[in-house]
Amino acid sequence: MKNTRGLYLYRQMLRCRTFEDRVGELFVRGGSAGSMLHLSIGEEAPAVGVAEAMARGDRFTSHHRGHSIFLARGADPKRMMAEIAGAADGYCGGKGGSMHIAGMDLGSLGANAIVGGGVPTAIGAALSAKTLGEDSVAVAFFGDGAMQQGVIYESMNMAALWKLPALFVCINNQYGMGTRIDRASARLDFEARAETFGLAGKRANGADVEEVEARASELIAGARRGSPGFLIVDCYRFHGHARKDKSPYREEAEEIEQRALRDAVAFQKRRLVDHGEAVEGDFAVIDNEVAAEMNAAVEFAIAAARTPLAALYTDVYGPGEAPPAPVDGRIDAALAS
Amino acid sequence: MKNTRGLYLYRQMLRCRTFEDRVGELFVRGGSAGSMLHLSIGEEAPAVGVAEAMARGDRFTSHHRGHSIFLARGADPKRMMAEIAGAADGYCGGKGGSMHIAGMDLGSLGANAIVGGGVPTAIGAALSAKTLGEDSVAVAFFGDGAMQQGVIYESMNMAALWKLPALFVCINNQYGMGTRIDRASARLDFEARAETFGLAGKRANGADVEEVEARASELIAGARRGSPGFLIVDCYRFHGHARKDKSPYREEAEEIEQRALRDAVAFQKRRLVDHGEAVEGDFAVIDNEVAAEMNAAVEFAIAAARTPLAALYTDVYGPGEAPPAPVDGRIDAALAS
Amino acid sequence: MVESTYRDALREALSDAMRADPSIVLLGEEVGAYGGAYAVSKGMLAEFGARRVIDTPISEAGFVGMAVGAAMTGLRPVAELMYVDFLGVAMDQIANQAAKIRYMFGGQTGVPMILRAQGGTGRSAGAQHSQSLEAWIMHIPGLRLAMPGTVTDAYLLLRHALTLPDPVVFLEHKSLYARTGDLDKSAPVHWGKAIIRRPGSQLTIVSYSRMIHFCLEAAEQLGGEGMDAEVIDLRTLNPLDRETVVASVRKTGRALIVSEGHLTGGVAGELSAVITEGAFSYLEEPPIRLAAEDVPVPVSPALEAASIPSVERIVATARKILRR
Amino acid sequence: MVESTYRDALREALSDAMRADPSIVLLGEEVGAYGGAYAVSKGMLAEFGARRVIDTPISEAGFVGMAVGAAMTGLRPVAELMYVDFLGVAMDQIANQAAKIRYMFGGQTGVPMILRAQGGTGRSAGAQHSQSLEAWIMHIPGLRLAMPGTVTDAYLLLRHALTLPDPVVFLEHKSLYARTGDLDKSAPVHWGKAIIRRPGSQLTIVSYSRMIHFCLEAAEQLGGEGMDAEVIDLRTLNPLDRETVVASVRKTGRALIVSEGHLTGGVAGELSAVITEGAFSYLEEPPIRLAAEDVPVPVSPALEAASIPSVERIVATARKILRR
Ligand SMILES: Cc1ncc(C[n+]2csc(CCOP(=O)(O)OP(=O)(O)O)c2C)c(N)n1
Ligand SMILES: Cc1ncc(C[n+]2csc(CCOP(=O)(O)OP(=O)(O)O)c2C)c(N)n1
Ligand SMILES: [Mg+2]
Ligand SMILES: [Mg+2]
Repeated sequence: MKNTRGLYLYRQMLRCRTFEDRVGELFVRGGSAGSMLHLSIGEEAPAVGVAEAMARGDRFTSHHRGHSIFLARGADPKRMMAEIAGAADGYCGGKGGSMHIAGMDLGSLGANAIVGGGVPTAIGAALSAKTLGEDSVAVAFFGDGAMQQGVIYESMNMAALWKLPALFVCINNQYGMGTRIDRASARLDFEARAETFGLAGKRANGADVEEVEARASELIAGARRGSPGFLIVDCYRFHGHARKDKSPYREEAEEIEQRALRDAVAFQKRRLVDHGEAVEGDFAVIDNEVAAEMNAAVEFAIAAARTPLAALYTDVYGPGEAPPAPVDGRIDAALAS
Repeated sequence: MKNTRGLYLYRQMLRCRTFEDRVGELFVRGGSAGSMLHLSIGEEAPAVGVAEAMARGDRFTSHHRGHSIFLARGADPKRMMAEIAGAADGYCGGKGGSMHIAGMDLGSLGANAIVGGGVPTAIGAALSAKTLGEDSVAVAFFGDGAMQQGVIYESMNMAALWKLPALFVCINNQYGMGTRIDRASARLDFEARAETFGLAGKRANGADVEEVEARASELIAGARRGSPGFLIVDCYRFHGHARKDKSPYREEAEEIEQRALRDAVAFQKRRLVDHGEAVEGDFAVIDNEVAAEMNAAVEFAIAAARTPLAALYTDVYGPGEAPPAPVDGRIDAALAS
Repeated sequence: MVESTYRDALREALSDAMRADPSIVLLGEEVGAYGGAYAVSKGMLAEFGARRVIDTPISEAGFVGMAVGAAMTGLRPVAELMYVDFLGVAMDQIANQAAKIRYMFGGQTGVPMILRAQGGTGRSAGAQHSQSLEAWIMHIPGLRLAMPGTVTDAYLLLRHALTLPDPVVFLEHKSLYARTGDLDKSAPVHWGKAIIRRPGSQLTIVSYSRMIHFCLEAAEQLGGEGMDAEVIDLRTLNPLDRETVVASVRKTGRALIVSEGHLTGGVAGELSAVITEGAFSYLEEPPIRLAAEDVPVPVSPALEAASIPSVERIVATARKILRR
Repeated sequence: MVESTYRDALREALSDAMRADPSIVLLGEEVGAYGGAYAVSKGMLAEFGARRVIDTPISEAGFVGMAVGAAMTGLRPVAELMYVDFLGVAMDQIANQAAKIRYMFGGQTGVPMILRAQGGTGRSAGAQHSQSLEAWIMHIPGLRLAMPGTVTDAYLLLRHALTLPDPVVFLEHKSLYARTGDLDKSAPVHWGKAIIRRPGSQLTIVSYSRMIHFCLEAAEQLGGEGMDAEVIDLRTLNPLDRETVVASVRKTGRALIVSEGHLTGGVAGELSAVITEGAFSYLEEPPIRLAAEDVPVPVSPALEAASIPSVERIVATARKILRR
């Protein structure tokens, strides 16, 4: 099998999709911390395409549906899965969970459970880069629903006003929970809107990872030169909002049609076959490797050490600072007063 | 003297300007409640032009610089001035002050001291009108600086999405405190931006009250039919941000030039003379009448009864609800326990 | 009297009120087609239509602010914040606008709206979806604050809130929605009055919302051990029924306050002060606060549970207070 | 030791720190060309340039959120909210982001930023520009909270805050800016420790920020009447120096807590609870809370003044506590 870039992109997207599939398995096996698991199946192209357009040292924030993005930026699926399990070996020691996976050494300033909440964080990182003279771009990933949160526009304006090395990436999976985008927004040409805030706006087909990467590369190059950008990537949320949501608010016919139309993994596979870059057997090899990797992640998470109770009080404040006084100790003291 | 519409507009704008001048006098005479007095001199055209385009039963919210707007919608300058004095005879019984004058019977849902804060209030009034089948348009007045508050965009989107009878009026006096608009926003074509949220956007020359009225009338007619609008009116803040601010952050030359360019009162006067609608002597009559009216407002405010201390506890909750327990009474009870 | 879930009781309250009062509208994220993130408004879109059950964009500041304006102009909006944690983005509209408008405007108008939200732990939903932020609201004059713990109260308090002249923040608990209990729609509301859920003579346990059930269970256990605790459910934090709490502590001489909010600066501190002020010379022990740890809510299920009071710790604390 | 205003001391703290630490940047509305709405950063743009003294648009959620991100990536931002009342629009970024990031992310990073704001009454600035919202902040784990009352503390606490690993909310008082006093830059900081501003034996008065001066004046008057009050300035509310407060009340047996925030659900309630918990068997009287009325701040100067504690009422309340 050739080791082409196209195959690499395929593999990365498949890793994302398989990871998410295994998150579902973790849940079914009772291994996840709670059920607020937002799977990014269908959003592999924005994750991998933009991740590939980023350079080492670039930073990003993401949202409640951010697993694929972090994975595409190099995260260890074992530690991600362990975090989703709320285990000690997770990226956040089991205190953050699915919606708050972060990894500073990989430039991940964290996933965020407040819609739009992580966007200014990324722009603040861009401010740091510019102020400190670092060659680092910051990318804010968020969903189409976040386009209705005001803080996004405040952030766009400041990024443009101060010519920050920043990219806004709107992963348009066409839904915010049960609300299709046209029931949430009067106008849908968000890239044009972003232009009126002074950003360079582009749109990419979320079924085509190479197109996403190309558009993201152009915008990131501009951002690096002080012309921040906005990229909207059209995708489809293949499954429910969270693991347990069965999407009764939309037609199955729509789901079938859209999944066929917007499956970036299948699209890339077809392209590779059409271009003669790979044959069916090649995919089987990759599929098996990826499946093994992600199965191992699930087993790792299930076997991982639970977060010790003592961790309850750590990391509220920084190193050297006293931890908060436990409530029971305060009660004992009061009764001794 | 003829009683033309042009003269009426002149008189109304002069009333606004003179009122604000007398607010300054009230302050100098020590009669105002505090010094956070934001004068709208230079913004008479958006106040009078939009007010005239509104109909009885239409509603509005305004901002910290809202005196002229309410006056133009028919407020009693005596009661306005009394409110600015923090006196019992004021519109809000002396509890609101300059930044919170309101008058429900005139459709004034209140001035607001949070930049952008009153905008969704107006859009909510538009929702009421639509839901209840009332023929009432709601207008949100705010400054150019408020264009950087996210809640404005949230409001625009919902107004457009739900086709509410609403008009957004941005009074662009070119400054937010000491920050000229181009230091606050990367792009200044706000009417184009508003279009990308689904509003009908227009711009008017704030020196020309008739132009403002015409644009506002068009947009309000559209709003009444369910096509909400956005109007930006270009003006200049003639004086400092608040009564005591001497604007050291801008050149006097700029002030002189801009005041000459953007004086809607002078512009209207010239127009009337040019069109032969009035002669100098006519203006003297109007000027005297207006001066007398506004002088009386100041004297009224100074002579007005102070708000009684008992009012401290009233109107926290609605009719029939118990007022909050005074602190001193609670202390006495505790010491008797 | 029928059996109902807390969730269904809330829906009944909204539906009964909307049938009776055409000015009531619901608005919020997913309240319509989705039926509410916690299914409280399920089916209501079908009954009341999109004019009265309004799905909003993800714009909390905007739609809460619109509810304020709508409440000033003839509607009685019920705005839903999906999680109380999202107060962070809408607090201006609640605390600076809704709460103050009547006062600032000298009584010219009121803001008869409801802000529904749910809070608390129990789903491993993490630090930004598990908070108990009632203390923020309780501190702001002008805002009523209801926190029903029982099925009947879910109904009664919500219906009564829908008749009040002022903004009511109505906080549900995410771990109570599926709870079942008797629903007595015709019970007297006694808005602003605490209810003694279990009479007792030796210790007063004061709580509200979900913790009431923890307290009742603990009181049962304590009873089995010969300790007689009175359990008071505050039901509303504004109005706050200081009298009932104080009278009970004057009787028992001991108070245990149980809250799922953080200890420091929380509702438990206010209650402690109220008790000491009202029953000082009757107190055998200082009022004791058993509240959430002063740490963000961790996602790990074990840590999450350890961060808030448990039945066991209520029992253990009561034993300590009673020196047993 | 030199004489300085509170305002100038703050500016000195910022300037000295910025000279020593190139990672510090200021950002906020009007902090640059205008010199700050209350002139705290006057002249700093000229010294430090626009790269480090950044005028922002009127976008509090946005720029406070940017400060969070900047603090995670090498800068130490000082974000200024012009009025603490504007927390309403920025609370998510403070309470859900800045406060929780270290914990949620398992200690991988911190958010070493400062949020400066000013609060309180004294200017007839009305209900949306006169609040004292420290209780909101005190309730959220992860946020430090400093409230200097004196000129030297304005300097010391701000400089120390600029060395800490965690977000600090630094609340100034609008009526203190012009106040003059000794500035001793080399005094030990004693961060997190309360200071006994006036020793006394019969009554402990606990306060912070501007109210400290009201309390000291009252204590003087009380002294003249033969009543000996100890006045404790908390200086920071997180960390909260419970030990100093409790030790004092164990000595005096009586406590008066004075706060400009609303009574209900406020800081005074927390302090009352802390005192009762720490000094229960020493208390001759219940700790007494003299705080702002539970009403929005009215604009009328007379009503505004009546809505908060005054020297006269502190004296009167002390007399009552001492049964004189
Ligand atoms: C401020 C805020 N409001 C509401 C929510 C609840 N919520 C979580 S995800 C979501 C939908 C978000 O839609 P979108 O931004 O398109 O992201 P997607 O889920 O489609 O990836 C909502 C409403 C939230 N987490 N934060
Ligand atoms: C949320 C909020 N942020 C900041 C302020 C302080 N402030 C009051 S007016 C003002 C400038 C507003 O500019 P603009 O909207 O253009 O109105 P103008 O004063 O020019 O009429 C600022 C920053 C405020 N009142 N509210
Ligand atoms: Mg989406
Ligand atoms: Mg302006």
